[in-house]
Amino acid sequence: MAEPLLQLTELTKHFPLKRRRVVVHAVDGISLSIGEHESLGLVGESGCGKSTAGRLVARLQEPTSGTVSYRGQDISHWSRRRMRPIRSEIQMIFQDPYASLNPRHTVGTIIGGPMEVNGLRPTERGIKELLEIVGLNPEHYNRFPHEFSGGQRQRIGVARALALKPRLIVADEPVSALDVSIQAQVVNLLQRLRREMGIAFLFIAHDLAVVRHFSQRVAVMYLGKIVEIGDRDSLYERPRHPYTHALLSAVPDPDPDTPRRERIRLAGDVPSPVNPPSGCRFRTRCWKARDRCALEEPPLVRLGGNAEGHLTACHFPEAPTTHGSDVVLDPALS
Amino acid sequence: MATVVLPETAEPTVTIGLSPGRIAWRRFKRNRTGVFCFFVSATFFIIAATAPLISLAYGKNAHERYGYRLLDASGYPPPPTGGMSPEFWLGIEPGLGRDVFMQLVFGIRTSLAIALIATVGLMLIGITVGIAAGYLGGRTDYWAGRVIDVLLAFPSQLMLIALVPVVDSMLVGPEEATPTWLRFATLCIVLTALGWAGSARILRSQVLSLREREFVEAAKVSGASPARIIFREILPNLWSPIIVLATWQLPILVGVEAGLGFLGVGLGPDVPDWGRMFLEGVQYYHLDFPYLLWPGLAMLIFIVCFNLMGDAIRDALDPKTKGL
Amino acid sequence: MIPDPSFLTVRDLYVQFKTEDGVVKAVDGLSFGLDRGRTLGIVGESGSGKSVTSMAVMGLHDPRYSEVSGEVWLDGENLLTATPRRMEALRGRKVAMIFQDSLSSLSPFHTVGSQIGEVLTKHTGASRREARERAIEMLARVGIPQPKLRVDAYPHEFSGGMRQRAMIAMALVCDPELVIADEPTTALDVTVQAQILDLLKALQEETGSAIIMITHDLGVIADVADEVMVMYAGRAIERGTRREVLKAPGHPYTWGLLASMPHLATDPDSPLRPVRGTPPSLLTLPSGCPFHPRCDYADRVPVDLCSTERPDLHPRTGHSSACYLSQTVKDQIRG
Amino acid sequence: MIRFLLRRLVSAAGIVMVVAATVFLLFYALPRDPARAFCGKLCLPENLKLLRHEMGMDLPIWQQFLAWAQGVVAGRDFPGVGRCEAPCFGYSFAKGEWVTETVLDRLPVTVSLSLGGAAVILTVGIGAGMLAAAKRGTWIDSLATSLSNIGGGMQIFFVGPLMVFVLSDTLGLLPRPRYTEFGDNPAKWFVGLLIPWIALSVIFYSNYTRLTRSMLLEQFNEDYVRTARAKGMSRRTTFFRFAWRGAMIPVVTQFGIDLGVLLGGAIVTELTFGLHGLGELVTQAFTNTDLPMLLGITVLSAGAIVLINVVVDALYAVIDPRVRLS
Repeated sequence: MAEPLLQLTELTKHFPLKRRRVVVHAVDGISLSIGEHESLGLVGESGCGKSTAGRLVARLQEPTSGTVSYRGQDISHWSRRRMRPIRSEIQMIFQDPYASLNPRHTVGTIIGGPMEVNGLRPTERGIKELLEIVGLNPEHYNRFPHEFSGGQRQRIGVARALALKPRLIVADEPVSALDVSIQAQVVNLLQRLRREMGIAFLFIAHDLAVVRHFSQRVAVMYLGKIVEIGDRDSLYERPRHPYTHALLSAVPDPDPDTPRRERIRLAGDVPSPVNPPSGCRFRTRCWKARDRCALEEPPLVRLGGNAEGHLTACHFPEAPTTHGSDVVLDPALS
Repeated sequence: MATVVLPETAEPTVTIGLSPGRIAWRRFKRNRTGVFCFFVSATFFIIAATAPLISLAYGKNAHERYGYRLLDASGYPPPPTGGMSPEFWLGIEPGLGRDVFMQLVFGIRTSLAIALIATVGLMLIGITVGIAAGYLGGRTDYWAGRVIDVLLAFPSQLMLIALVPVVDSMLVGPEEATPTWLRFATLCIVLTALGWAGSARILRSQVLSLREREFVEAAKVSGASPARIIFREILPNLWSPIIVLATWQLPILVGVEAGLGFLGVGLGPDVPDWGRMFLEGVQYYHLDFPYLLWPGLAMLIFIVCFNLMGDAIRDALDPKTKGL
Repeated sequence: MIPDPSFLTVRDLYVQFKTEDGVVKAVDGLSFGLDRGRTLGIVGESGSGKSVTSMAVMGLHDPRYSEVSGEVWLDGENLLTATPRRMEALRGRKVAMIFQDSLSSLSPFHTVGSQIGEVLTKHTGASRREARERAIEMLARVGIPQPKLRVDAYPHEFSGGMRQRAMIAMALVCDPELVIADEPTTALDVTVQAQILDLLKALQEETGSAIIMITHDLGVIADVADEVMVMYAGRAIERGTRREVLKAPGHPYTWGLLASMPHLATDPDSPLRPVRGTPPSLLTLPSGCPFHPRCDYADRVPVDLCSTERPDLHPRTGHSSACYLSQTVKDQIRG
Repeated sequence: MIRFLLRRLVSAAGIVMVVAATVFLLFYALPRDPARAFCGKLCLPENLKLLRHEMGMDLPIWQQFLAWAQGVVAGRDFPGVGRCEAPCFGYSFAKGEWVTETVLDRLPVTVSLSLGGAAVILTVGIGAGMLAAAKRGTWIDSLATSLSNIGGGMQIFFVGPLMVFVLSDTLGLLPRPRYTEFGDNPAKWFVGLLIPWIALSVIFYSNYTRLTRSMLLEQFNEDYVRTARAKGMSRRTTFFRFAWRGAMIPVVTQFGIDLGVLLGGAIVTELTFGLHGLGELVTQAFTNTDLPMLLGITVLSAGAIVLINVVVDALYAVIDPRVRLS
C-alpha cells in the first residue's frame, strides 16, 4: 500500500484543568490514516474529542503524546518556521461561519491573507477565480462578511482554505451550523472540490447521514477513542460496535415508510472525559456490558466476518446487520 | 441538472460594500442627540485650541488685572452678578480682578489638553498591556494581572496628590523651582500612570475572547506570525472597545484633573485652570456665587455632552444595545 | 365569529416587527388548526417564522416592538384578545412551552425543583411542600435518575439532555392541553434527541395533550408529527398529514428540503439536490410567490403568475400546497 | 467558601503590603526631608542627626520598612516616646500623636460620610433605575435618564457648594454640613451630614440608574425570563424573582468600586464641606511630610478597597450559583 498522506499514531491530547489536579482526556491514543484524495469521516457525539483531533492535525494544538505524520514526516512538534514549507498543504474549514471570518476585513483580504502569509502575491483575478469556484459572485470581492448569509460565508471560508492549493483539508463540522437546504449546497461544493482537485479531507461531523454522503471511510469516536473504523459501506451496513448501532438507529429519517431498522435508546449522556470509565469506555451505557468490559480495554481489531480495514473495539460485538435490535435503556420510556 | 452548485441568486439587502466602521458611522449620524452633543463637545475643543485668538478678538487676556478698581474693599466684585458687564462678559475674579471669561477659556485649554494627552497615554499603555497579557497569556498575563490588581487597590486621589511632587522631583532637582510646562508634563504622567489599569483589564478580556475566535485560528493555520495575527486580525477588532473606552475615560480625566487643581496640586496660580477656579470659587461662593457657577456650568455641559456622545458612539458600534 | 370545531384554530395570523431598517413581516397570514391528542409539526428554515408563530400563540410578543393580528382560538377562547391576566392564567396551565436552548431558558439562579414547583404554586395554589413533592415526581417521570437529589440542583449542574428533560417536566407539571415544543432537540446529540422525542411521544400518550412541534428537521417530523405544516418566509406553503407531505409533497420547496437532506437510505454516491440560492430577506419579500426566485419550475406556470400573484393554500383542511403548478405537471416533474 | 475567603484574604494582605511598600518608596523619593522639616529653620547638624535617629531614619530603607511592618503585626518601641502596641502604625512626629489613635479618632467622620452616602446612592440610584426600566419609554424613564446624565457630569466641588448655597444659605432648609458624634446626638449627626450625602448621591447615583436600567432591560430579553413568562408568571414576579438577580451582578461590581472610591478618596469631599475626617488628615500629613500618618491612612484605605473586593466576589457566588468559589 502506498504511503498515506496523513498518519496519526497513538495521538493523545490531555488538557489540564486549572486549579484542580485533573486532566480532560480529550483525545486518548487514536491511530488512523488518510490516503491521497481520500475523505475520512470522523463522527461522534459532542465532547468525544473529534474536534480536538482535527485541531491536532491542523497543528493548532500540540499533542500530549503520539505523532502526526504528514507524508512520512513527523510534524507533531514542528515550530511555525519549520512548518512553513508544508503549511499551505494542510488547511482547515471551520464550523461557525460567523466567527471564522474577520468582520473587519473584506472578502478579498480574507481570501488573500493566507497567500500573503505564504509569500504569494494575491491578485484580484486569482481571488475572483476562487470566488467563482466556490459559487460566489466574483464582484463581491470588496464586500464585508456581514453582507453575506451563513451559507455564503461558509463558501468564503472554503475559498480561503483553497487559496493555498492544499492537499489536505480538515473540515470541522463545516455544515452543522447551516440550514438544511444550504447544508446540501456546501456538501456538494466540497464533494466537487474533492473530486476535481484531488484534495483529501478529514471530515468531522456529528451527522452520520452527511458523513455517509461525503466520506469513503468513517471512524466513530467515543470519549477520546476510536471505537470503530471502516469503509463506508461496511461500517453503515455491517456495524459491529454497539455504540455505532446506537448512533445509526438514532439518525432521523424523513421517510415515514422506511422499514424500521432497529431502535436503540441509550440512557443518559456521555460520561465526563475528566474521569472516563475503566476498561471499555462505552460500558456505562452499553446493554451488553459485563465484568470483563470494566477490567479490560477492548483492542481495535478486525473481527471475524468483517471486511478488510474494518476495525472494532468491542469484547461483545453485535451481529453485522442493522436490523433486529430493539434495546431500550431509558427508564422514562419503559 | 441541479448537481453542481449554482451561484447565489438572492442578494443580501444590506447596503453593499460598507465596512462595519462606516456602518457604525452612518448609524451614529442618525442619532440626533449624539450629533448635537458631538458638536457641543467639538466646540469646547475648538475653544481650547483657539484660546489665544479668542483672547485677541475679545481684547483681554488671562493674566492682566483689569477689574481691581471694580472690587470692593474685601476684594469681591459687585453682587449678585459678580461684575458681569458688556466689558467683562462673565464678571471679574474676586481678589485678583482678572477677567473670568478669559480665565475660563484658558482654563478649558489647559484642562482639556492635560485630559486629552493623559487619555491618549493611558490608552496606549492599556492597549499594549492588554494585548500582551491577553495574547501571550501565561506568565506575562499573570504578572500584568498582579500589577493591575495593586494599581486598582491604590486610593487614587491620595496617590495622585502623593505622586505629583515625586515626579516633579524626578524631572528637576529638588531645590529648583518647577517650571509650568514641567508640572504640566507631571500631571499628564501621573494621570496616565494611575489610570491605565482599568482599560488594560477590559482590553485584556477582549483580546482573550478574540484570541479564541475561529478567524484567528484560520490565520494560524495559514502560518501567520504572532505579529501579523495581532496587528491584522486582532487589533482591527479592538478599535470599537478602544474608542468606547477613550470616550469614557476623557470626561473622567477632565474631572480628576479639576479635582487635582481643587486640591492645590495643579499648575500653580499663574496658569488658568478649571480646577483652580473651583478651588477659589469654593472659598468665595458665599459672597460671589457666579464665580463658582461659570466653571461649574461649563464643565457640566462639557461632560454631559461628551458622555452622551460616547453613548451614541457605543450604540452605533454595538447595535444590540439599541433601545436600552 | 364561530371558531372551527378543532381545539386550536389559528386564523390569518400576522406578526410584524418594526426595525430600524423597516418592517419585518415575520408571520404573514397564517392559518392552521389542531385537535387534542394530535401533533402538528411546523417545519421551516431559520427565518421562516415558525418560532415567531409559537410566541404569538403564547402571547409572548412585546407589543411595543411587534404587531400581532388575526385570531388564535384555543378551546373557544381568542387568545389574541384575552386580557393579560387571563393569558397569565392560561400560560403554564393550559398552554405550555418547551424551548430550544435549555441552558439559557432555565433560570441559572434557582434550583430545578423550585422552577418546576413554582408553576404549580402559581396555577393551583399548591403549598411549597406539595410543589416540591410534585417536582420530584415529575423529574422521575421524565427519566431523571435520583430525582430526590436532583430536585435541589441548579440547571448548570445538569447535562444538556437532562436539562431538556427538566424543561419538559416544567412544561408538563400542570398537565397542559397544548404543548408547544420549539426545536426541543436541536442542540442535542442524535442519541439524546431520540430519547427526548420518545419521551415526548410517551408523555403525550399518557396525557392526551396536543403538541405543536417546531423543527427544521424533517426527520424529527417523520418521527413524531401527525400533521405537518411547511413554512417559508412567514407563510405556510404546504399542509397535510405526515404521510401526505413527506411521501407526496406538493410544493417545490418541500421537494427541495427532502432532496437536500441526506439520510441513511439514499444512495450515498448520488449528489444531494439542494434548493438553490438563499432564503429571502423578510424586509423585502419577492413579489408573488416568495419562493419563485429559487424555484426551478416557475417557468412551467403560464403568464408569470409566480412572480406576480401570491399563491395561497386551499382554505379548507386537507393536503394542500401554495403552488400554481398543476398536479399533472407536478407528477411529470416528480416522474 | 471558607477556603476561598482565606485564600483571598491572604492575597489581599499581600496586595496591601505591596501598596504600603510602594508608598514607602515613593515617600523617600520625595524631595523633602521630614527630619529637617520637623527640626525647624535653625537646625543644628547634631540635632538633625539625633532627630533622624529618633525617627528611625538613619537605617536603610528596607530596615525602616521592616520595622514599620513589625509594628503593625507585633507592636514596637519608639525611643523617647514609648511603647506602641500592635497594630501600631507608628508615631507622627509632626503632630506628636500616635497614628493609630489619631486615625481611629477621625475614622467615624469618613465612615459616616461614605457609608451614609453609599446608602443614599444605592437607594436613589437603584430605585430610579428600576422605575425607569419598569416604565420604559414613558416620561418617567426619560426624566430618570436625563437626571442621571446630568448627575454624571457633576463634580463634588461644584454640587457641594451649590447645595450649601441653595439649601442652607438661600433657603435655610438644612444646616451647613457639620459632623456631630453619632453617640452624642443622632439627629444632629444625621442632619449635619445630609447635604454631603445628597451631594455624593448626585455624583454617584447616575451610574446605578443607568446600570440598573440597562441590566434590567437586558434581563427582560433573557431566555429564562421569557420562560418564566411562558409559565404564567406575572410581570411583577418575573421582575423581582428572575430579572433582578441577574441585573444585580454588575451593580454589585460598580458598588464595590465606588465604595472603595468613597472610603479611600474622601479627600475632595471632606475638603469641600470642611469636615475633619481622614481626607483632611491625609492632606495635612502630606504638607507636613508626615510619613507614618500617610502610610497609616493609605494602608487603611487600600485594605478597605481590597476587602471590599473580596466581599464583592463572595457576593457574586451568593447571587449567582454558577460562580464557583474554589
